[in-house]
Amino acid sequence: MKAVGARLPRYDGVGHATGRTAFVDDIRAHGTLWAKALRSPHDYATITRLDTTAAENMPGVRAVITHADVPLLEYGHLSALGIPADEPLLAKDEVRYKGQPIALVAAETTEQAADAVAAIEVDFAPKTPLFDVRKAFDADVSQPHHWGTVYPHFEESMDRRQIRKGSIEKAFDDADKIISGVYRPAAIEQMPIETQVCLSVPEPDGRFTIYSCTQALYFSMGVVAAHMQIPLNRLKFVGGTVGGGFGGKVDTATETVCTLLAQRSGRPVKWRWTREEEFLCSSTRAPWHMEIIDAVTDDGWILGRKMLTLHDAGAYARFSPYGVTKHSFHHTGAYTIPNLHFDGYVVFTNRVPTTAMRGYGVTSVSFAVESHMSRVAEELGIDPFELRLKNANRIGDTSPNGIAYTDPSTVDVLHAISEATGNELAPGYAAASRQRRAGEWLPDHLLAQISDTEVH
Amino acid sequence: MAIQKGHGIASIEYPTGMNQNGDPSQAWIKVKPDGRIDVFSGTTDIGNGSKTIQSQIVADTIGVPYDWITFDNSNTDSSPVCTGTFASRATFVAGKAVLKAAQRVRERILEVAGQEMEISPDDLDLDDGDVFAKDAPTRRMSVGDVAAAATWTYGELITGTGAHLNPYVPIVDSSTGEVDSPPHAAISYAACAADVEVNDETGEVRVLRLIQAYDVGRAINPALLEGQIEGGAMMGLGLGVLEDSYPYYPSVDNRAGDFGSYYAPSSADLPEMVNVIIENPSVDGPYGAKGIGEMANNAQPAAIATAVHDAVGVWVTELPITPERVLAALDAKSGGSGPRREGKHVAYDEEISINAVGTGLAWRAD
Amino acid sequence: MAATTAVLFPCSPGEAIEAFGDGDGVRILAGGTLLVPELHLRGGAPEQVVALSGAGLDFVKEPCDGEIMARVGAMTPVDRLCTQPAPIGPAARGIGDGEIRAAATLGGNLCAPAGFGDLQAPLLALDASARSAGSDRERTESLEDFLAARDGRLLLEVSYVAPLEMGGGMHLRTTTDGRRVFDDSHYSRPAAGAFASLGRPHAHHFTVMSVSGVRTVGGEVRLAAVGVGPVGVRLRAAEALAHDPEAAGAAAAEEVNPSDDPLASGWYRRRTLPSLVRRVLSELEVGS
Amino acid sequence: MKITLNGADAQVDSPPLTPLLHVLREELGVLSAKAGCENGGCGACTVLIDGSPRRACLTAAIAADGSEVTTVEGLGTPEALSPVQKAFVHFCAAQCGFCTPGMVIAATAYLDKGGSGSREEITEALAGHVCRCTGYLKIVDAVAAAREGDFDMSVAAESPHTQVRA
Repeated sequence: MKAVGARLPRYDGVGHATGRTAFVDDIRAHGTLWAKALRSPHDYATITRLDTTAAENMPGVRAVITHADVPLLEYGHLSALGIPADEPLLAKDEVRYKGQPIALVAAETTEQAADAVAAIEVDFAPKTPLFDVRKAFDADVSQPHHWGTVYPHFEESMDRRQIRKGSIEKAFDDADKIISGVYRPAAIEQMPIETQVCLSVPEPDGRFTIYSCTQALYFSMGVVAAHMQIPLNRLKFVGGTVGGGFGGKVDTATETVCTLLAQRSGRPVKWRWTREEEFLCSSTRAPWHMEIIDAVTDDGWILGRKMLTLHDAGAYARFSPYGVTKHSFHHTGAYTIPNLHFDGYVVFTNRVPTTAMRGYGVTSVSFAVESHMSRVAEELGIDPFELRLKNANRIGDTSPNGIAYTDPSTVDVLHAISEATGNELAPGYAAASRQRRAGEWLPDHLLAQISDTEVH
Repeated sequence: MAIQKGHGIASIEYPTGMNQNGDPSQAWIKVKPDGRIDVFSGTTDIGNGSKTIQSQIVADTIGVPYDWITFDNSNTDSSPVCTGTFASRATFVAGKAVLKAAQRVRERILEVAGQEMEISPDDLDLDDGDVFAKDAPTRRMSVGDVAAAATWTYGELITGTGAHLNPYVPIVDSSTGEVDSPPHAAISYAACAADVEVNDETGEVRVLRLIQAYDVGRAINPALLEGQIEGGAMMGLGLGVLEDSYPYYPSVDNRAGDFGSYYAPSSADLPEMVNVIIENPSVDGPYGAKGIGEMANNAQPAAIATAVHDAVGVWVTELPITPERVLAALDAKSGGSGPRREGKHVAYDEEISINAVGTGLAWRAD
Repeated sequence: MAATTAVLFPCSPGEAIEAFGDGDGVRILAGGTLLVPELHLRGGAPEQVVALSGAGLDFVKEPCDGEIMARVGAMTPVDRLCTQPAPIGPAARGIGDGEIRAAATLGGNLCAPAGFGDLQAPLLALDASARSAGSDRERTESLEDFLAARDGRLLLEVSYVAPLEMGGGMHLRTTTDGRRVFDDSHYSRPAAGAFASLGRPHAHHFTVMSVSGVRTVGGEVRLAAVGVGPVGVRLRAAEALAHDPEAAGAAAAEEVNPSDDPLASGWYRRRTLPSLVRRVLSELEVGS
Repeated sequence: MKITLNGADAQVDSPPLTPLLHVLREELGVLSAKAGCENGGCGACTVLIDGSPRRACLTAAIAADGSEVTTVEGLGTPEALSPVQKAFVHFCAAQCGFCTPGMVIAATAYLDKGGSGSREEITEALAGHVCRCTGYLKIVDAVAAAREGDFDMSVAAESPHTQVRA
């Protein structure tokens, strides 16, 4: 029997069903200490005093760390992509979201760790937070980030991700109707059933064995090595079996602090987030604000799209500029639109930083574009399948950033859904295909966008 | 009170691998003295099935039974670089890394077998754990014997490494967003149809059925693929009608800190599901596969929003489509509000637009 | 979960009352669904915990001959109430999932913080009494007063005039001086009960809002709701207009002051409360 | 305190109000029950106490004193899977596997109680157990089929919900 294409049970299915699969929380290391975090109770505040002396002298406490104990406090996880660092591992002069970690304690028991966290002396001077991305451009608005209200480091120091294609003005002029809508999908939790957890074990040879729930072993190893300013061979990441991720476990939220605590105490340190921390302090999927204005013809061609995207990044950039770039590349959805004017901003607010989640950058687009397509269909009185089939990406059509589609299947999946739902397409639409546009499928306004390169 | 039924569709696309690429995966494989295969990959299995899928690719690429494979992704001492499990890249990018490593192992097995059998490796084939002469299939030797010969006769370790990297694609023009080569691997496509019922007195929405079609390129393992589709559908349902980290967004008040107050989808929400899998092999994916893990929650929210509109005649464009948003929209509609129509302009949702709230951005609807 | 906490195991209601004393520094371990995670996650260290599992408070006494009162012990697990007639049964079935219902108790539910008291409304609609112990020893009062006081007493049992379908009851009773008299209390016996709640089928999130209703033999209608405030409330303005469901619903919305929480806004609760009131009245077959 | 854990006597020395989940994991080293929320909300820690499914995170150690506690380790072993475990493997009803032990316990209890195996009953029985990966469909299918027993464990079950097109 060939393996590829076969319905094989999971490699680790028996382990899962018998409860034998070892997740990070199931690893046992003798003498393990438990970590707890002091987190910001404020959405936005200056830290005016931070004193851990009393906490260090509490019973059972073996290590306390703050920003001063991190060799490289700020490390840009995507610096290779030109996204500079902005987020301290532990808050230093200010806190920018409720739940932001300020200090970590490692103690013999979780109760002792919690008691010591309560004994950390910290004072704040609250500042005015910003929560509404739509106010980010107002003149007198509170600045949630040292870069301002929007991320300013796209290529050539642009403050937005921009797409321009064709002529949006001509599209609007030529349109029979111009239809606008606003789309705002919510932040949701990645919500893996295994919360963020790490166990870092100091080894006698000076290395650290880091049991991690990361979705990306090497990526997280690089993050820890950078913060600690040590070479990769001082670290051994153990993982690969993760109790659900969905994007939230790319943040490397626990590994560095556990290892710093392990280094300081000489003992294994485990930090397992409570579900409440997972809900309230872990990064979420970003909330998005999208405005679409489509220039359309009465017979259902989309001539042009003007789009504004405000991505609510929360308090720090994390992967948001990456997400908005990806978003921009897909802002036409599964359709070919020849005239585009897109502006996408990464907006900072004083909420938990947002991060990757399943469909990152595009889930928002899919909701906005598809809701808008349904609306356009209704406004024009056109069958929703027909509107979609007409504008569907076809071989040789070009993407927002000018790349020819080589094997687009929008027509195929629409046909499949039509059939599965018992919908009957008009003959011309039933005969539509993915092949290069020609005849009635190639109106004049689509001529210029077509790639003349050979595509397969 | 009346329960109203509605139907809606959506059609989406999603790229495989990191946007703009630049995300390597590496693997290496060694052969034990009895021919059993040890695969070392830096991939993580977050439930998506990386271990299974990549083992299947290795088994067929080398030409040995699936149960000969052990798969070790447990640590960074033994396993090489993998950028990670995200961006729908585990099957495609990491899958290509193990595929390339497996091709090298296969080549090396054939070379050693050629020495033992005194046949040119070019004239040998390998399938189901046996090496055999292409033109004389009865002349054969098990991979176990080949590995034993390598170990005990030739003093060799049969091994192979593989890596896959689509190089980083820079944006060549920051004002237009143009790039000059594809900024991702294959694109996957999907469509979804949703049937809902809406209680027009309480605004409660129940998703009754999700029919979904996916072009997956090639289903390496249809059972695990279904797991991605069905799990993604439930997450999309949550995104569509249930979940919200900030129930009073943009306020941060009243966040849910436990499962008791966060509307997570439960088995009680399970709708009828129909999965249609379309195999349209991608030219460069392993065995034609594409990645669909990420896109699996992208199509449902819009299909559901459209179905809600079909049921009760209101558009809810803020997710999730909560009972109170539906009721508020129904109230607004009965109060006569709707899109503003002027000339050829049809403007929906002006009350939630940036123009209604902020003052600083000169971004106009028309 | 401090090792220093003393755990007492009273073996009778009397011992429980004794152990509880005036309640100062005492926490009750009933089903554990609230106390155990609280102590574990919040690290509380009460001086003393009284575990009621053996205290003889787990009982459902339906009325037998000569009785018209039903009595339910505070330690009765919620799942034993699932088969009770409406409004108790359906309210109980809406709590958590089967595993939670098997552990959680009536007393725990009634005394729980806001968001948990699903059983308050049906028992308020049944005009139940609460017997409790505390600083002034034993006391029996209306459940409504008990809930309003929230003064940290040990709930022992609730009692209510049993719905007709639970049987029992008589129309004559013997007074203290030996006379047998006609007892008109049967006019307050529930002849019908009804329950309506908001919310999709759920098992791991809390009830958003529910309304319980009772119609007595004498035609009186009692309505109560949970999810419109920190504890369940009687909807007296709605009751007064029960013959006119539209008006009753509107009155209910006027007499409550629900607030926002993660599950729903106060606006939404007020907006939909009339629907639930109408549903309950319709099920009770009162009004037009 | 003493419990019978998966058929063997076990001494419990944790403080009496310690959650049973903590006793199992940190004192007795039985690791299948997972700390998904420790607040009763997810069901990842469900175990059988005297045959009935209970959240181990909500159960005080003292409340389990003298009880028979069964975790998923006690239902079957990799060599001798229980019917529900077989079904979970065969139907690919586990993905990341973190909710799986609690699901298997709840499903076992449901079937042992004589559940009919209807979709409505199963979703009701499992509705307090959160799974983020599977979308529940394969879990429901696995539980519905578990009593049928003898599966070919070298392949996964066909899905009645899927159509494949070239």
